[in-house]
This record gives sequence, C-alpha cells and structure tokens, in this order.
Amino acid sequence: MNLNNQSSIIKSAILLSFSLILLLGCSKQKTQITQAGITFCSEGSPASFNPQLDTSSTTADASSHQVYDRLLEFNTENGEIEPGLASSWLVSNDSLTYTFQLRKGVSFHDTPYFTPTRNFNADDVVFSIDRWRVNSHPYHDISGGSYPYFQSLGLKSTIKNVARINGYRVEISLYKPDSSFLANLATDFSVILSAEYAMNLLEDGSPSNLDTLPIGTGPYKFVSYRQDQFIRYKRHRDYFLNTTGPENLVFDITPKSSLRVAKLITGECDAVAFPSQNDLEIIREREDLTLLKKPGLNVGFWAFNTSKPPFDNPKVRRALALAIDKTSLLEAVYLGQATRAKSLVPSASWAHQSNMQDIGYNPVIARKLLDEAGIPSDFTMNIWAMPVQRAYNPNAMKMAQLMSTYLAEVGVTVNIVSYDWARFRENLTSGMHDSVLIGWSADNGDPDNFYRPLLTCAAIPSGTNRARWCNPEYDNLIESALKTEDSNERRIFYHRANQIIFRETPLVPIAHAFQYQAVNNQIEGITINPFGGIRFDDVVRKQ
Amino acid sequence: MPLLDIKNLTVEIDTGSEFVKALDKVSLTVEKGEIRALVGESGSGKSLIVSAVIGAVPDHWIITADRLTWKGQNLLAMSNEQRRIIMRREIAVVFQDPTSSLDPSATLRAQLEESIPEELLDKGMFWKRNKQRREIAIGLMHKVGIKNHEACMQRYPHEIATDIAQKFMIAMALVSEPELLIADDSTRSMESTTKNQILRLLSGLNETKNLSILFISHDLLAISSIAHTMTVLYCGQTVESGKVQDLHNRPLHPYTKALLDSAPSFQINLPPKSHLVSLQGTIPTLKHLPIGCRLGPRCPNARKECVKVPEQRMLHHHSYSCHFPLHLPIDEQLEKDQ
Amino acid sequence: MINLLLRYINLMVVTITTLVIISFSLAYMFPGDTLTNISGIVPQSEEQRIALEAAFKLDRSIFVQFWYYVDNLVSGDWGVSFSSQISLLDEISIAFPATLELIIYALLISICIGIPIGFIGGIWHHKPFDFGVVTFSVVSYSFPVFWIALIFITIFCLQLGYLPLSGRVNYLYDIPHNSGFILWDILVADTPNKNDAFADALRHLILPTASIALVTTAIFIRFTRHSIMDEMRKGYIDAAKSRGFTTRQIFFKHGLRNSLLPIIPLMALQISTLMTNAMVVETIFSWPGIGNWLIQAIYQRDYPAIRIGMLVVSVFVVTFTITIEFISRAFDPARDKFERDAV
Amino acid sequence: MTQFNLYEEEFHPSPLMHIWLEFKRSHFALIGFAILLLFCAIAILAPLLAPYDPNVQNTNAILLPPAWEGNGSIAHIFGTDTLGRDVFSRTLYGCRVTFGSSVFLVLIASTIGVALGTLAGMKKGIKSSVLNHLLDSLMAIPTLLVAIIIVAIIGTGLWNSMWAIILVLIPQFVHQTRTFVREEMKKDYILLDKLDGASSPRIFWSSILPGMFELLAVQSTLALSVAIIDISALGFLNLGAQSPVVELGASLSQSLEVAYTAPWLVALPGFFIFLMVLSINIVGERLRTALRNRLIH
Repeated sequence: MNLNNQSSIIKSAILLSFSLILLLGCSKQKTQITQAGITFCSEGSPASFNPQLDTSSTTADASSHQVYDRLLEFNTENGEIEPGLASSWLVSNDSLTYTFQLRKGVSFHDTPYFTPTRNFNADDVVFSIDRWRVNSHPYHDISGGSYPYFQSLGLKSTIKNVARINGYRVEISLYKPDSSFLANLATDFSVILSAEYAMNLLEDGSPSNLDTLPIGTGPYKFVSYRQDQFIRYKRHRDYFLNTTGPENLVFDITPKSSLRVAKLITGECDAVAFPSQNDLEIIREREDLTLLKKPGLNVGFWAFNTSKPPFDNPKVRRALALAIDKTSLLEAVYLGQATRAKSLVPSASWAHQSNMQDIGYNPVIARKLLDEAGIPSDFTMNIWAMPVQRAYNPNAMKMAQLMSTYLAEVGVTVNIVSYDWARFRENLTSGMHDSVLIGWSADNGDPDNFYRPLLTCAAIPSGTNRARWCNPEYDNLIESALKTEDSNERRIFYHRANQIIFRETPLVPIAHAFQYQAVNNQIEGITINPFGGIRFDDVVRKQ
Repeated sequence: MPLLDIKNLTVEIDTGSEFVKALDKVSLTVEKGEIRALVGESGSGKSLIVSAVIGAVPDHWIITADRLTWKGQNLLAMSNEQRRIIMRREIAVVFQDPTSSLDPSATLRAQLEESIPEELLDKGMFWKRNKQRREIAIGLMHKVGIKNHEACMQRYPHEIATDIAQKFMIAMALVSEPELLIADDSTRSMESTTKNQILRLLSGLNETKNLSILFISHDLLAISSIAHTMTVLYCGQTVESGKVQDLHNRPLHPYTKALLDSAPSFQINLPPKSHLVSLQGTIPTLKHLPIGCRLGPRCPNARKECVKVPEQRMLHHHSYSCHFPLHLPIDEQLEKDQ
Repeated sequence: MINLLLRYINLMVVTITTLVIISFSLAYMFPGDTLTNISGIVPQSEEQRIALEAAFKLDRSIFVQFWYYVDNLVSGDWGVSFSSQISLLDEISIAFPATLELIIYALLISICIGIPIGFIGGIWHHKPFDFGVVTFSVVSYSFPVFWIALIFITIFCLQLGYLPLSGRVNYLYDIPHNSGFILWDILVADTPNKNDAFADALRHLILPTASIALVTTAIFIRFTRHSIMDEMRKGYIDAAKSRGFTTRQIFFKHGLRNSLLPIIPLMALQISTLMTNAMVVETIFSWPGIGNWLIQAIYQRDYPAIRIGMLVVSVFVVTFTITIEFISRAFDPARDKFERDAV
Repeated sequence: MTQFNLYEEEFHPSPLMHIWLEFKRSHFALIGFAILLLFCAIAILAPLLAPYDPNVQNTNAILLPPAWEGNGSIAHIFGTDTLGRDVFSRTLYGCRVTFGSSVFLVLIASTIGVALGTLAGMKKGIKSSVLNHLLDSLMAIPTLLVAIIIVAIIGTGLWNSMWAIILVLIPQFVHQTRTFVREEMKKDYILLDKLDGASSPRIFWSSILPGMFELLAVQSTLALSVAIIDISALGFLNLGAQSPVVELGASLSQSLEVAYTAPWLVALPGFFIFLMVLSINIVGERLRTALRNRLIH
C-alpha cells in the first residue's frame, strides 16, 4: 500500500466528516414551529394545577395566570385593584357585605377531557370560594383538603356567607370588617374553577382530576404535563380579553439556574425564571437578551423552630442572630443585588419602617448569651436550605455554608439539610427542622400579606408560619390593624408589631432582593409582576 | 541457464540493537527439472533464504547479492507488482508448519478454491466458474493423495491431522502450475509412512511435470532418496554443493563429512557398540558469530588461515569453500600458499 | 453447537435469577420502611398498613414473597414510583428507550469509525498515520466523559451557538410517545412540520452521542489495532503473500475476519462503559433517559424506582453481553470453546 | 546498549531491567511517567504544598480570577471559588483524594481479585466454572449502577463510592487472573512442582505469582485509570465525596453554577483529572508494549 492512496484515504475521511458536521449543525435558523410558540424555563415542577392548594410560587406560575382568572386583578404598575371576571363591585358602608357584578360571555376551556356546555356564571364563583371555606363541601377534602394561604389568613372565620343573587351577581358577607379582603380576592391563589366540570368529574368518580387536568377561563388551555420535564399549553381561542399571544406555550422545567441561563443564551428558552445572581452580568453584556429589574416585594429570612428547645428561648435566638454577619451574606449570596432587611416589610410597601433598629454582628456577646442560656460549646443544630432558587434567596445552600463558618466561631456546629422541594415543604410543615433559610414574596400590596401568614398563630397548621411562633399580643395587634381602613393608623400597629419581632426574634430578616426577569429580545410584552406569577396572556414574538 | 540463480547473497538482520550478517555470501542454483536439496542444522538460515527469495522480508533488513535472478530477471530490482506476478504463477512455497499457515477461521474448501487463479477457469457465469473450481479442487486433492475429500473439505484447519494439512499445502502450491516448488522442511515431525508418501508425491511430480523442487530439510535419509543435487549450509555460509552421490562418496568439507558421519544409516561398515562420531561444540548464536569460516572453532583441521573467509572453489561442478579440503593433504596445501 | 447453546442459556438463566434475587433483597437492605420500598405507597394509617402488607404478602414466608415478586415482574405490575406515584412500567418504558437510542447511535459511530481506523492504523504500522491514531486513541480514552461534555457545550452551544444544549427535541413539537425512540417517533408521528422536528432532534442528538462515542471509539481503535497487528504477523498471512495476493486482498480475505473474531466479545463488554457514560452525559444534557431518572431517584430516595431501574438496566446489559459472546463463540470455529481471549 | 565493555562479558538484563529499557525507549512514556510521579508526590505531600486550608472561606476575595488573568492576585494562584476558598489548594487536596483513593481501591480490588482468580483458576469442577462464568457476566453491570445501589443502601460518601468501584473492578481482576492461571496450570513446570509434592498454595506462591507480576502491572494501570474516572464521575454527580472532603469531580460540579463568569473553575479540576488519567494510560500502554516485546524477542 504505497503512499499516495494512503493520503487519499485520509483526505476523503476528513472531508466527509467536516461536511457531515456542517450539514447538520448549519445555522441557528428559526424553524416555523418555534415562530408560533414561546418556551419559558421554569425552575420546578408544580405540586398541582390548582393554586388554592399550595402557596409555592412555582405552582402559581404554572397555572394561576395561564389557565385561570380571578374575580379581581392587580395593576402591575401601581398595584391598584382592577376588575377581572367581576366587571364591578360595591362595598356596604359597614364594609361587611361585598356584591360583585360578573362579566358575561366568558367561556371555559374546550379540551379533549372536558367540553363546557355553558359560559362562566355565579355558580362557578360560589363553588370556587365554598370549596375551601365550607368543610362539608363535597370537594373540600379532595387532593389533601389543605388550603394553606386561606388558612393562614383565617378567612374561614371572616367570611359568613357567599350567596348567588342571580346568574351574574354574587354577594359575600363577612363577620368582621377586613380591609385586606379585596386584595386577597385578587391574589394568585383565589382562582375561579368550573363548577360544571367539577360536577361531571364527581359523577365519573375521579374528582381529583379537577386539580391535575385543570379547566379555567384563562388565556391558555392545558395540554399535557410530565413531571420534572415540561408543561404544554395551547392558546384559548375565544379568551374574553382580546390579547395577542402565541399559539403554543411550553414550560421547560430546568431546576439548575445556570442551565436555565445557558438555554437562554442558546435560544432554547425565550424567558427564564429567577436567573442566578452570578449570571446577571452575562445577561447584561449580551445584546440579544434584556434584563428586567424591579424592587421586590419579598423578604428572605432565617427562621428558628420556636416549638423546639433550645430555640424556644429568645436569648438563644438573639445569640444566634448576633453570630452571623448579614453584610457578608448580602455580598456573597446576593452579590449586592439586594437591600439589607431590618423588618419583614420591604421599602416598596407603604408600611415600611425605615428607622427600625437592626441586630448587628457581635460574636463575643453571642457567645456570652449562649453560655448564659446554658448551651454547651459542642452544640449542633441543623439549617434547612431550600433547594430551589427564589428572588429572596438565590442560593440557600451557599448561604448555609457561609453561615456554618460564622456559627463555628461561636462554638455551634451546623449540618445542612436539603430535600427535593415538595418533600422539603412537607417536612417543614410538620416542624422537623431546627432552623430554615427561606422567605416570602407578597401576593398583594397589603402589608398584612407579610405579617399574618408569616407569624400569626392561625398560620402554624397551614405551614406558612415557619417559626411556628405563637404570640397572642402580636396576634391581636395584627387583628386590630385589619379593622381600620386608614393606612397611617395601620402603620402604627405594624411598627409596634416590628418591636415585638425584634424583641423575640422568632426569625432574622436578611434581605429584600430585587426581582429579575431575563427575556430574549425577540419577545415583547413580558413584565415583572411584583405580586407573584408570571403572565403570558399579552406576549408576542417579533419577526 | 539455471532457473533460480543466487550468488553471494548477504542478508543483515536487525537484532534489536545492531545488524548481523545472518546469511554471508550464500550461492545456490536450481536447474530446470532438478531437485536441489538444501541441508543445514536448524538456525543456519535456511528459511531466511526462502523469505529472501519470495520477498517476505521486513523492509529495514539489508539484502545484497551479486546475483539473485529468476530466469535471468533480477529479483531485487523488480517492483512489488512484477515480483507478485512471478510468485503467483511461477514459484510456489510450502512452509514448515502446515497448520499455522492455513487460515484458522476459513474452511479448507474455501481456501483451496480461493487459491485457484482466475486464468485457469474459462469465462462464463459465476456459478459455472464455481462448479469448475470445485472440480479442479477435488482433482487436486486426489492428486496429492487425499482420498476422502468430502470429509476434509468442510473441516477447519485445527480439525485435521498435520500430514493431511501438509498435503493440502502442497495441493494449494501446485494449483497454479509453478515451475519451482520450494518445500521448506515439509516432512518435519512426521512418522516415516506419511513422510514417504510425501516424498514419493514430490519425486513423482518432478518426473511427470518436470517440476524443479528446492527441498529444504535436515533429514539426510529423505534427501538421499529423492534429491539430485545438494547444498550444505552452515551458519549462513554455503559450505559445499554438488551431486548427492559425489558428496555422499567423497565429502570435501569437514562439516559435510561430520554431517554424513552423524547419520548412522549412512555408515557402510559401522562395528557394533562403536561411538557415534559427532562434532564437538555447539552452533554459535547470532550475536557471537566467529569471523572468517564460521566452522572455525569447531573444525577438526582448522588453521590460522581459516580466519579469512574461504572463497568458493570448483572441482568439476562440485564446489566447496574451505582452505583445507579433505582431499588435499594439509602440508601440500601449506606450500601452495607460501 | 447445541450444547454450546444450552450452556449459554443456562448461564443466562443463572445470571438473571441472581439479578432478580439481588433486586428482591434490595427492598430489605434499603433504609426506611420495607413496605414503602416495595410498594411505593406511604401507609397513612395503621389499617391501611395491614391491608397493604396483606396485598404485598409481606406477612407470608420469604419464598412466597419472592415468588409473588417474580410473578409481578413477569406480569408487568412493577409497583409505583415513590415520588411521582406513576407506575414504574410506564416511567421505564418512556425513559429506557431514550438511553438505548443514545447508546445505539454511539455504538454505531464507534464501530463505523473506530474499527476502520484501528485496521488502517494496525496495517500501516509505524507510519505517520499510525502515530496519529495511537495518540488520538490514548488521549480520547483518558478524557473524563463529563468534562468532555462540558467542553463540547462551552464550544458548540455557548460560543458558536450551533447546537442546542438540552433535551431530546424542542418541546414545542408535540411528538406523541410511540416506541420511545425519538427519531422513529417523529417519522411515525403525523405532526405537520415533521422534517423540522427531525432536523431539530438530530441537532439535539449530536453532542450527547459524540461525547459518549469518543471514549468507546478510542477503545475500539485500540482493540482492533492490537488484534490486526498480531494477526498480520501470523504464518498464514506469509503463506497467502507467497501465493501472490496483494496486502489489500490478504487483509479482506483473511486478516479482517481473524482479527475481529477474538475482540467481538471484548467490544460487547464495552456496553457497560457505554451505559455508565450515557447515564453521566444524560444528567449534563438533561436527556430524559433512564440514567437521569435513576440519579433523580437517588436524590429523592425513591427506592422502588432504584430497585426496578437497576434490575431493568442490568438485565439488558447482561443479556446483550451474553448473546454477543454466544454469537461470536458459535461463529468462531478456531478458538478454544470455553476460553475468552485476553487483549 | 552496546556500552563499550572491555571484557566482552555478556550483559543479560533481568526481566524487570529489560522492561525498563524497553519502556525508556519512548519519550512520551517517560513524560507520562514523570507526570505520574508528580501526582504521587502531590497525593502524599498535599498538606505541605497547599498554601491555604482548602475549606477556609475568605469572603472578601470571592471569584478571584487566577494569577495569570488580568486582575488575578498571586496570593491565590488559581484564584478563588464561589465561597472564596483558594482553588489551588483545593485542587491539590482534590488530587490527593481522587488519586489516593483510586490507588488504594485498586490495591484492594487487585488483592481480592487475584485471590479469587487463582482459587477459581486452580480448582476444577462445577463450582469453579459456575463461579467464574457468573462473575464474568456480572462484570457487565455498569459501575454507576452499582454505585447508585450502594449509595442508596449506606448513603453517599467517598468510602461508599470506593466500595462500589471495588465491587466492579474485582470481576475484571478475577477474569484476568483466572485465564492466566489456567494457562499456567497447563504448562509443564507446574506439573514438575506437583511431582515434587508442592501443595497448591506453594505452587501459586513460588511459581505462578512471580510470572503474574507483569500482567498484574498492566491490569492495575488499566484499572487505575478506570477507577479515577469513576470516582470523579461519582463525585460529579455528588454521589461520592460530600462537601468537607475536597474531590476534583465534586468541585467540578459545584463550579457549574458559575460556568460563565468563572470558566477557569470548570476547566482546572477537569484538566487535572484528564492529566492524571492520560499519564496513567500512556504508562500503561507503554508497559503493555514493553511486556509484549519482551515476550516476543
């Protein structure tokens, strides 16, 4: 085998492989299908397709604004309450009865598993509210029967009755005035389900499909879902608001934040949830991506399980709070993209107390307090770090690792515990944790949405009160705040509540982070909704 | 002129660190229709001559020869292509170990039919040609003495006896009707009955087809029975060559004499209980070959002059290369040199 | 031939029974409550626990349980996954073909590229091309597969932006699940823009297959090169050369078959490295295969899934190896019947 | 090696020396060998070489680029990672853990494998053939699968992942030794030992084992390269070493989050693993050719 055909074989092999790569890789041309569809990279699988059953924003993102509608809506700019499915409403002067006039001609989704025979009317509103309000309601105990958001606000004891006046009017009467009631009706959790669909399912004997194969009036119909992989929606042709949106919408579930940003760069995702702090620089540099930023209505905190000794002793909690250096956490975890939190409510809300005193960083006093409380020097505790990314805590694992070195200096050894997100919240609700790094993002503009679900006694069974802290003095402060409409009066109550929190330190507020949304330039119409779920109803792809 | 003419062939092989002259000025000729025997102890370079002739030598070995011709054409100067054609139609080789020179994973029939050259078959559709191939193959098998060819055809090389394999190798060599057959020690490790069958087959072929054979062996009995002429080789040097009878009756080179004495069946008057004659010492290995005549250290009548390589002298076509041949008394040789 | 077949069938049966026994005993070895490990359902109340134990025959003797377990395996009722409460048979029938697809394409690439290059390298021994082949094979054999996958991603996906990064096909194409092999499903599906989907699926396939195939091609090159070099030194090659065949003819008539036969079982053994690499690459490219599924299962401590997933993968790998070994043993007359060649 | 020896006496290298001479022939092999010795040195002297303790976090120098980049500082040659830990000392400790544990587990696997292999090789009859063929077919189970099962049973951790890889390497050693021993048993020098009345352990110890060293050397270099890749792969999937233990694979997976802002955090651990495995493969390959050439000449 002489030399010349030896080299000819090599030449032809190289040529062949090069052309193969070129042929397949060719170019990033956009095929016809990707024109008519939008892919959104979400950070986790929803627990169910009915936001009433779960407070996590992943579940709210997946269904609240896509599949369902609410009686009232928030205006994303100024936070005012606007008409939703209820075209108008009027409040009685003793603010005990609310009557809603409903919109006509709103159709439910027509899907392979259900075809509606009638449009949206008062029965659906009554069904949706009574489901979580009335224990004896046939659908109350379906899919677990726990409605954490509503239980944490204690709305069951506030609403007396929901009556259907006629086909398109509903009247809700309360026991005691509640200034935040309207705001709560506009949150992502109070969605309107289809009563007819529920009755059909009850007859077929598979009622739990109501929460897994959702039917609503929203801009998108549910098509299919596979856990930890994708959720697929199709455009609801006759949506009552004439908004323009893509034919297909897909949620590509990508738990790792760096992978989400990578997919944004390669164009596999058009928009990304909770981009990680480290990648914000990259997104700003690239000219084909835009980064939307808004001061967040959220708070990240470190909550102690006050029902477990020795964390029931406020002195221990104060010592642990003194042992960690919040400024370094802000730099290392939030990379300066967050403001230091002194109390629960961020500066964006009118109830913010700017002159609030803050727990400094003083390991010496911390050690002294620990000795006084009789804590031995080899005391071990666990910190639960939530596995998913949120605006209020982009990397809980990293924050826990940093805190473990600080706590080691005062003789407290830490082991970091983390589960998959669904199991993590189940175990948290059952109170297996010593302390947890988590947070809360507001669902409406009302400050009560911070104080009540996070620290009131009613919120412990629902699991939103992570500190499991029950203080009667604090509770009736919050109750009395709800009774008055005047905001300055309510502000005084909330400031006195702040003092109690500072004195007892059931939890250590760490930061109020900015909310970010990374989007491909070709997509128009995506905005940051400060009160929760992302909305795709009015989104279009530029050619 | 001779069919195969080799003059002063020197092959230097690479022993890993330096080049050693394995063959040193070997000369050998094979006439048309002649059976030339090549005798030498194992390790004397017999197979090296064969691989030098057929060109199966690694490229980095150095081969130099005054004359290495096949029917007048110089083999060394030929291109691979021409040499391959000669090997294909004019020279055939039967190697030493039959089982290892058969493809272990192919049936014997496939290998035999594969070696039938295209030119022998007449044109026609392929199934006609295959039928014809099978007939030729069966004819060949009968010619080389394999009776039950049906059984052997389907078998694999490791399933048949060595003598059948040897016959098979001969059949494959003969299929292209060569003019020269090189049998490299084909009767080794065979019991006498099968050995005689093979030898009768070879001599029969020589007579009927006037096929010239280069028969390489160190079994003197077999050689004396079929060979016409004989060349004796020692450590890569041709020691003596000539007719078998002449060498048998009057060996001129001490090594040939020792070789013939060592075969008891050759002795005419061997008294009972007498010592067998054998040369002292052993064959030197490649790394420490003596200079000059390589038999030197072991030769009974070695002298100072043996340090120079003796050139070949002819005694009416009985050539030998030794300073002190047996037929000349030693002192006469001395005066001649002074 | 027949007793060889019987011998291998008996070996297959013995191995699969051992695997089933191991997977059966895993339920008891896993920490936590055995009932959840077997059924995947967490008993809420005491009487549900008793009902479940009766249903899964936990109260009966170990042999009855084992027999019940085997009967379930055969009938396809593999229990329910702990975290997603979906039947394991459906989960695995979706996940396993995806990994199989990756492995088959990687194996094809390694065979079509590895073996010829190994042969050429072996025949042109000690020539420039051979040095190139040896350095390529040693270097690519020592690439850790997860690192080479990351490098491919950085170069081809992020810098050049030619190839997509994750998943099997762009989720906007709604491809109904048919055989589980994405390319086949697209061809069979009746979605309007089929050829776009096909091109997109191909672009998704390139990088994962390349990162897996790299290591296996290197191994194949080494095997074939060593084997052909040994073969070309053998006696029958010189005999063929003396009959006047060109090296090319000799190679195709004798060299190819004789050098391939001893190394086919060793290539079959590479299926386990392929499977390991596939499982690692799946987590990087978030390919919805069995590797990704098993590793998520381990993170969520989903013991029923691990138990059955392990059984399915190892039974597949073991059957594949033994069949290839049987085929190569049956068709290779020369080699000693019960010995396996060492490279 | 024709040094000029005045007295013409013969220079017969011992088998080991012969292999070393053969090994020395190729320069690549020498470079590979040198890198391998470097890694052994790192594995042993990591605590002395490392400038910082790998787990100490220095929060005011987070994600510092390596010294050769623009704004890198010489204090941290390879820069710092997301928690401000020095990457250079982490890589040194990482090499120590990955390389050290691989060498250790290959030793264990080879001793157990050889013992089992000789037992299977020497014994005849149904027990040994079932055992061998069963082990051979179980050899096909992927390492990651065994690792997942072991991690599921006794939890994650460096030691558990080492057990998984040992379990997978043992059948390979058993298979090689069994084939080798069966070959040797057929040979006559074993028959001679038997005739001299040697018991089978004595035969194994005095005649088979010495002959097996080269095979073992080649086999363990192969197993070492497989072990390193598997340990780092398990670390990458964080089934292996957990956070306080520094491991190359684990640090690679942790650095994925910052792959764009700090690409060197991804490149360095991977490069070190690659270098380690490459040097072992080069040495292994050259050892095998040296062994093959020694047997042929």
